[in-house]
Amino acid sequence: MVLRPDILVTMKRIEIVIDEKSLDDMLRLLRDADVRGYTVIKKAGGLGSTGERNPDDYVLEEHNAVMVLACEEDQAEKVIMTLQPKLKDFGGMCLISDCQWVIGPAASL
Amino acid sequence: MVLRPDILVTMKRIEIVIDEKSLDDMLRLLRDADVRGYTVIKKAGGLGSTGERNPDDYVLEEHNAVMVLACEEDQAEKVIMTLQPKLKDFGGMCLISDCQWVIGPAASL
Amino acid sequence: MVLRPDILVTMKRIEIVIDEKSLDDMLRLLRDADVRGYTVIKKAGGLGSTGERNPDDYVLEEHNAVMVLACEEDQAEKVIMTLQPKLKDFGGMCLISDCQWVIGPAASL
Amino acid sequence: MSLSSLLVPAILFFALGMFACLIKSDLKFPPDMHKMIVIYLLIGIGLHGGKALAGSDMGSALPAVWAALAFGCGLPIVAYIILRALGKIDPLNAAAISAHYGSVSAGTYMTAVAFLGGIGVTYEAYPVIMLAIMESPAIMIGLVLAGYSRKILGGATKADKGMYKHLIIEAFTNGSILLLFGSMAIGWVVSDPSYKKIEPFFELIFMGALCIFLCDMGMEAGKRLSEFKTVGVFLVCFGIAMPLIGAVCGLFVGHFLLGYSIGGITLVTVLAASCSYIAVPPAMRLAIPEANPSFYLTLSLGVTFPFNVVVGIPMYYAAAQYLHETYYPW
Amino acid sequence: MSLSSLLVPAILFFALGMFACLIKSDLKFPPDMHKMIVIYLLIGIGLHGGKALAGSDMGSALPAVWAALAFGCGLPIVAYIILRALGKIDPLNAAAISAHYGSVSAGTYMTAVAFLGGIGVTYEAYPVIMLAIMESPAIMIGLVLAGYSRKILGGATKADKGMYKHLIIEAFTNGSILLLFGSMAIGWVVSDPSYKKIEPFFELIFMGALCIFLCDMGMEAGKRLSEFKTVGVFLVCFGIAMPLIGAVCGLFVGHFLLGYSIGGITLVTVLAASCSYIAVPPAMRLAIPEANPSFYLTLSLGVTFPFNVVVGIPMYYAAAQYLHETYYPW
Amino acid sequence: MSLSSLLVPAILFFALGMFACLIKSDLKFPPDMHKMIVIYLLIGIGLHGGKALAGSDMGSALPAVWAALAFGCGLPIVAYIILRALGKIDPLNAAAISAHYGSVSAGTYMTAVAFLGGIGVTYEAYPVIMLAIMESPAIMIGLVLAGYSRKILGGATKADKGMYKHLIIEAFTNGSILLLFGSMAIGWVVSDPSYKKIEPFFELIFMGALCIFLCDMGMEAGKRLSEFKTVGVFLVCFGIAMPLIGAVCGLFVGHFLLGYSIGGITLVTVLAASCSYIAVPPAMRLAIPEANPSFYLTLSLGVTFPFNVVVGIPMYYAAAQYLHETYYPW
Ligand SMILES: Nc1ncnc2c1ncn2[C@@H]1O[C@H](COP(=O)(O)O)[C@@H](O)[C@H]1O
Ligand SMILES: Nc1ncnc2c1ncn2[C@@H]1O[C@H](COP(=O)(O)O)[C@@H](O)[C@H]1O
Ligand SMILES: Nc1ncnc2c1ncn2[C@@H]1O[C@H](COP(=O)(O)O)[C@@H](O)[C@H]1O
Ligand code: NA
Ligand code: NA
Ligand code: NA
Repeated sequence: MVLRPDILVTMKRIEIVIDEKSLDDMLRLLRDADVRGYTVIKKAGGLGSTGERNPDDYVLEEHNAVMVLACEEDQAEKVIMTLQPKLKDFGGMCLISDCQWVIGPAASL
Repeated sequence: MVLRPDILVTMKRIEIVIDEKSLDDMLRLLRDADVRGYTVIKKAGGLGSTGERNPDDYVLEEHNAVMVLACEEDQAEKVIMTLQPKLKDFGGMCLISDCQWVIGPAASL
Repeated sequence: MVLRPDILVTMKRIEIVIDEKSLDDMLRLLRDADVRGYTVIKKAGGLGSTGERNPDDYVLEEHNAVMVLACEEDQAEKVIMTLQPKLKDFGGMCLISDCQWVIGPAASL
Repeated sequence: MSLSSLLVPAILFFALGMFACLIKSDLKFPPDMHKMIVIYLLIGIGLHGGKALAGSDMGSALPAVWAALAFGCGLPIVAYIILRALGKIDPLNAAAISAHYGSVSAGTYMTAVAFLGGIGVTYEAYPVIMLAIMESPAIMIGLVLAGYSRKILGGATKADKGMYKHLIIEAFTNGSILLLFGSMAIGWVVSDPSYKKIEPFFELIFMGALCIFLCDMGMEAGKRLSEFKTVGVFLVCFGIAMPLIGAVCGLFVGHFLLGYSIGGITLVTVLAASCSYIAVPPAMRLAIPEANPSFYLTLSLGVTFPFNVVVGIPMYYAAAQYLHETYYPW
Repeated sequence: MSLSSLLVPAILFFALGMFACLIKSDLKFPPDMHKMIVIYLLIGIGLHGGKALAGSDMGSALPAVWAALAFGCGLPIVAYIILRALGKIDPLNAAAISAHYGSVSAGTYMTAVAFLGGIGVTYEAYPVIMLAIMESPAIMIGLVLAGYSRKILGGATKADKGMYKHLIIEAFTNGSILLLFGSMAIGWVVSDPSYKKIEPFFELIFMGALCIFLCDMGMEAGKRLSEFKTVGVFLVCFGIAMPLIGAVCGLFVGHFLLGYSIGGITLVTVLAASCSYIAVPPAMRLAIPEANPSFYLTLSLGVTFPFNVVVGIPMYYAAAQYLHETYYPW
Repeated sequence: MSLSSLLVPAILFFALGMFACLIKSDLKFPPDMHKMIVIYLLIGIGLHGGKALAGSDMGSALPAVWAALAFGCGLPIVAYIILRALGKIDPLNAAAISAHYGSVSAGTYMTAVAFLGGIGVTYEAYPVIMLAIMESPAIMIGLVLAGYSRKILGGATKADKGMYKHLIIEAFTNGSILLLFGSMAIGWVVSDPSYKKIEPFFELIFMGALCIFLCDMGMEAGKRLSEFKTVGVFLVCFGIAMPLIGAVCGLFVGHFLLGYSIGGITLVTVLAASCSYIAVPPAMRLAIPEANPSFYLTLSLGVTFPFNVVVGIPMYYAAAQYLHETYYPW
C-alpha cells in the first residue's frame, strides 16, 4: 500500500456476535480486559447453532448484539484469553482479523 | 500472532449488503448453500450504483440489510459460487476477507 | 483460495465509526473524495476516548454511525488522505483492511 | 342474535388485517405501535377490572381464582395427552404446545368484551381476575411436562435448575402480568373522582384502540396461518378442537360451578378456550429449546386465535345463552 | 371569512413545524409516531366516510367516482405537457413529477376537513370516495407516461414487464389505500350502536391527533423546502401553478358537474389541487429510477403541500363560495 | 388532606413503574412511546396554558417571568455553593449538577397539576409561563459556573467559544421548549370553537396519558436509583435537600411576592423544587464533558424526581395551604 505508514497502525479487529441479553456480561468481561474502545450494534438477527433469532418477530422477538473492537495485538491477545473460556456459555461467534488503524494528525495528539 | 493456534480456526468472512426487500431471497440462497450461521443487521442506509438509500427518509424509506457470515474456506467457495450468478440481480456488494474464528473451551466441545 | 480469481477483485475495506451528528460532514468529505459506494448503520453505541455512547439511554441518548466502504486501493488512499486531517475532530475510529469484492456475472457487466 | 351482531368493528378490523395479509398488501404497522397498544389495553382492562372489583363482593372472587388455577393446570395436561395419544407428537413438542392452551390470550378476552358490549350484555367483575391469574400456572405445568417428557426420552436433562428458577421468577415478574395486576390494584384503590379523570383515556377510547390492535393481530395471524402447511393437518385440527374442549370445560365451570350470568359464562369460556401468545411462547422457547417454535406459534396465533375471534366467541356466547336458559340451576 | 377563521389549530401546528425547521430546532418526532398517526387518521377518515356514505344515496356516488378517475388520468397529462413544453424538463423527470399531481394528499384533505369544521361548513359524503380512488390511477398514468418518454428517448426500456405488473398490483394492494377502503367498508356496515363505541377514538380525538400529524408534516415540508434550490425556479413555480390549475378543474367539476355544496366543492378542489407524497413517490422511484427523486419530493412535499395547506385551502374555499353564490346552476 | 388524596392514579402508576424496576420485571415501554407521550403532554400543557393566559391579565404575568428568571439564575448558584462548600465536590461536577436545579421538570409539574386536579384545587395561569421560561437560564448559568470552575482549576478552557454559542442557541431552539412555547402561542390565538375541536385530544385524555408517562418514568427513576451507590451519601442527601431549599424559595416567592392562591403557590414551589432531566443533561454533557453524567442523572432522575413526585408535591401543597392560611398578606 502506498499509504504513508506513519498514519497507519497495525491492529487486530475483533468482531463478536452474541445474544443481546448477554451483552452486559460480555462488556463487563471486556472492561476487565482493559478494553478502552468498542462499538456495539444492537437489534441484529441471525442464524446459529441455537436456531434463528429474529428481532422483527412479533412473539419471539430475539436480538443479537454485534460488537466490533480494534486493539493492538497484545491487547487483543488479552481480550481473547479473557473471553475464550466463556465463549461456550455466550454462544454466538468471535472473529479476529488484521486491520490498520488510521491515526489523526500528529499535531493535536 | 502469539495467540495459541489451538483456539483459532482460519476462516473466511463474507459480508453482503443488499436491499432489505431481497433479503429473504438471499437467505434462501444461503440456506441452499448449507450455510448454518449468519448475522443480519437491518435498516442500514447507503450509497451505490442505484443511488442513495435512506432508512430515515419520510417518503422514500429504503433499507439495506448487512449480512455477515463466517465459514470455512471450502464452504465460502460454495457460498460464493451459489451467490455470484445472482449478484447482478441483487445489486449491493459482497466482500470476502480472511479471519480467524475463536473457538470455545475444548472440554464442552 | 481456490475461488476463480476472475470473479474476485482485491480491494480495501474502510470502516469508520463516528458520532451520528458528524455523519453528514463525513459523508460530504467522502463524496469530495469521489466515493461512489458506502453503507451506513446508525444507532450504534460504543465506548471511546469521550466516554460511553448509549443509544438506549433515556436522557443522554447518543448514537454512533458505523460506515463501511469498499474501494480500490488508490481510491482508498485518496479517501484516507481526505479524512485523515479531520480525524481528530471527528473522533471515533477509522480502520482499513484487505478484502476481495465478488463481482457479478460478466454477461451483464 | 342476528348477523349484524357479528359485525363488531373490532372483529371486522381483525378480518381486514387478515385480508391485507392474504392479498399480500404492504400494509404494516410499526412494531412499537403494537407494543404500545398492548400496554395501553392491558392497563385499560386492569383499571376497569379493578374498579369493578372494588364494588363487588371479594369473597365471591375466590371460586374464580380456583377455577383459573384449575384451568391453568388441567387444560395443558388434557392437551398433552391428546397430542401424545392421538397425534403421536413427540413429547417435547407436545409439552411446549400444551402449555399454551392452559394460558389465556388477552386479545381474545378483549374481543369478547367488545362483542358483549356491542350486543349490550353485562358480565361479572371476576373473569378479569382469572385473566390475570391464568398466564402463569400454565408455564409451570409446561415446565413439569417438559421434565416428564425428558424423563420419557431418557436423555440428560438439558435444562438446568437455574433456568427453571429463572423461568418461575419470570412467570411472576412478567411485564404484562405485572401491568395487569398493577393496574387492577390501582383501579381498586383510587377514588371515584380520581378515576373519572383518567376514564376518558382508558375507557372512552378503549374500543377504538382495540380495533387497531386487532387489525394488527389480523395481519400477524394471517402471516402465521400461511405457515400452516409446516404444522400438518393433525395439529391444525388440534388447534380448533382444543379450544372447543376448553370451551366445554369453561361453559360447565362458568355455569354450574361459578353460576355466572350469560356474559360471565361467555368470558369464562373464552378464557378456557383461548391460548397464550404473549408470556408462554418465550418461556417455552427457553425451557424447551428442542421444540419447534413454528409449531406452537402457528397453532396459537395462526389457528386458535383467529378461530376464537371469528367463530368461537359468538358460538360460546350462543352456547352460554342456551345453557343459561335450559339448565338454570336455581 | 375573517382572519381568525384562518387560525385553525391544525394549520398553526403546521406552521409551528415549519418554523421549528426554519430555526433549525432539534425538535424531532419519532418516525414511528408519524406512521402511527397516519394509520390512525386514514382509518378515522375511512370510518367517518363509510358511515356518511351508508346514510347517503349511493347512486349519486357514481359521478364522484368518474370525476376521481378523470382527475387521476387527466391532471398528470396536463402536468406532463406543461413540464415538457414550458419547462423543457427531460421526459423521464417530467413523467415522474406529473404522476404526483394526478394523485392526492390525504394530509391536505384532512386539513381541509379541519378547516371546514372550524368554520362550521358541512360537505357531502362523496369526496372521501374520490380520495380513496384517486391514489391509484395516477400511478398507472405515470407508468404510461414513463413508457412514452422512454420511446421518445429511443433507449432500451429499462423497466421490464414484471416490474410493471408488480407496480400495478402494488397500486391496488397499497397499505394506505387498503386501510382507507377497508375502514370505509367497516364504517359502512357496522350498526350505529357499534359505531358509537369506537367513535370517541376515531372521531372525538381526531382533530387533535391531526394537529400533531401536521406539526410533523410541517417539519418534513420545511426540510424539503430548504432543498428548493436544487429544483430551480421553474419547478418551484410549477409546484404552485399546477395546484392552481388542478383547483380550477376541481372548482368547475365540483360546482357544475357534481353540483355540490360549498364544502363539497372545496373538498373536490382540494383533491384536484393536491399532490401525493405517499403512494406515488415509491412507485415512481421503482418505475422511473432515472428520475431524480429530489425533484418530485421537493415539489410535492416542500412546495405544493405547504402551499395548499397555508394558502390554498382558504383560497379554494373562498372561490367555491364565490362560485356557489354567483353561478348557482339551479 | 386525607390519605386517599395521595392515591392519585398518576402517582400510583409512578410507583408501579418503580416497583416493576425493583422486582426486576421485564416490563419495558418502547422508547418511542416515551418520546411520543412527552411530545403530546408538552403540547397539551402548552395549549391549556395558552388558553388560560388568553383569558387572563397579561400585565400580571410579568412578575411570574421575573420569578422564573430569578429561580433559573439563583438556584444553581445556591446549589453550587452548597456542593462546593459542604460536599467538597470538585468544581466541574458541582457546576454540572447545579445547573440542573435551576431548571424544571415538566413531569413533576404535570404530576402536581394532576394532584391538584385530583383534590379539586384551582390555580393561576401564570406558572405555565414559568415552566416554559425556566429551562434555558439554568443552562446559561451552568455555562458560567463551568467557566468559573475552569478558571479555579487553572487549566486551559477546554470548551471553545463556538461550543458556547452553539449551546446558547440550542437552549433557545430546544425542541421541548419550542413545543411548549409554540403550543402556548397556538392556545393563545385560536378561537374558542376551534379549541373545542382539539380539546378532547389534548385535555380530555391528558390525565390518562400522563399515567402511562409516569409509569415509564417510574421505571426510569428506579433504574437510576439503583445506581445511587456510585454517587455517595452526600449527593443523595443533596438530592433531597436541594429541592427542599428550592421549595422554601418557591413558597416564599409564590405566596409573598406573587400572591398566588394555594394551587398557584404549590405549582411555583414545585417549579422551584424540581430539577431538569430533559434539556439540561445533554447541554452539560457537551459543555462539561469532564463531569460524570451518572452523578447528575442519578440525582435528577433517581433521587430528586421521585422525591418530588411521591413526597414533595403533597408536602408542598400542605405547606402552601398552611402559609396561605397563616400569613394571609392582604
Ligand atoms: N458462522 C456464523 N457467521 C455469522 N454469524 C454467526 C455464525 N454463527 C453464529 N452467528 C451469530 O451468532 C448468533 C448466535 O449463535 P448461536 O449461539 O450459535 O446460536 C447467531 O444468531 C448469529 O447471529
Ligand atoms: N463500494 C461500496 N462500499 C460499501 N457499500 C456499498 C458499496 N457499493 C454498494 N454498497 C451498498 O450496497 C447498496 C446497494 O448498492 P447498489 O445496488 O449498487 O445501489 C448501497 O446502498 C450500499 O449500502
Ligand atoms: N478501539 C475501538 N474499537 C471499536 N470502536 C471504537 C474504538 N474506539 C472508538 N470506537 C468507537 O468510536 C466512538 C467514538 O470514539 P471516541 O471519539 O474515541 O469517543 C466510540 O463510541 C466507539 O463506538
Ligand atoms: Na386456555
Ligand atoms: Na391532484
Ligand atoms: Na428548580
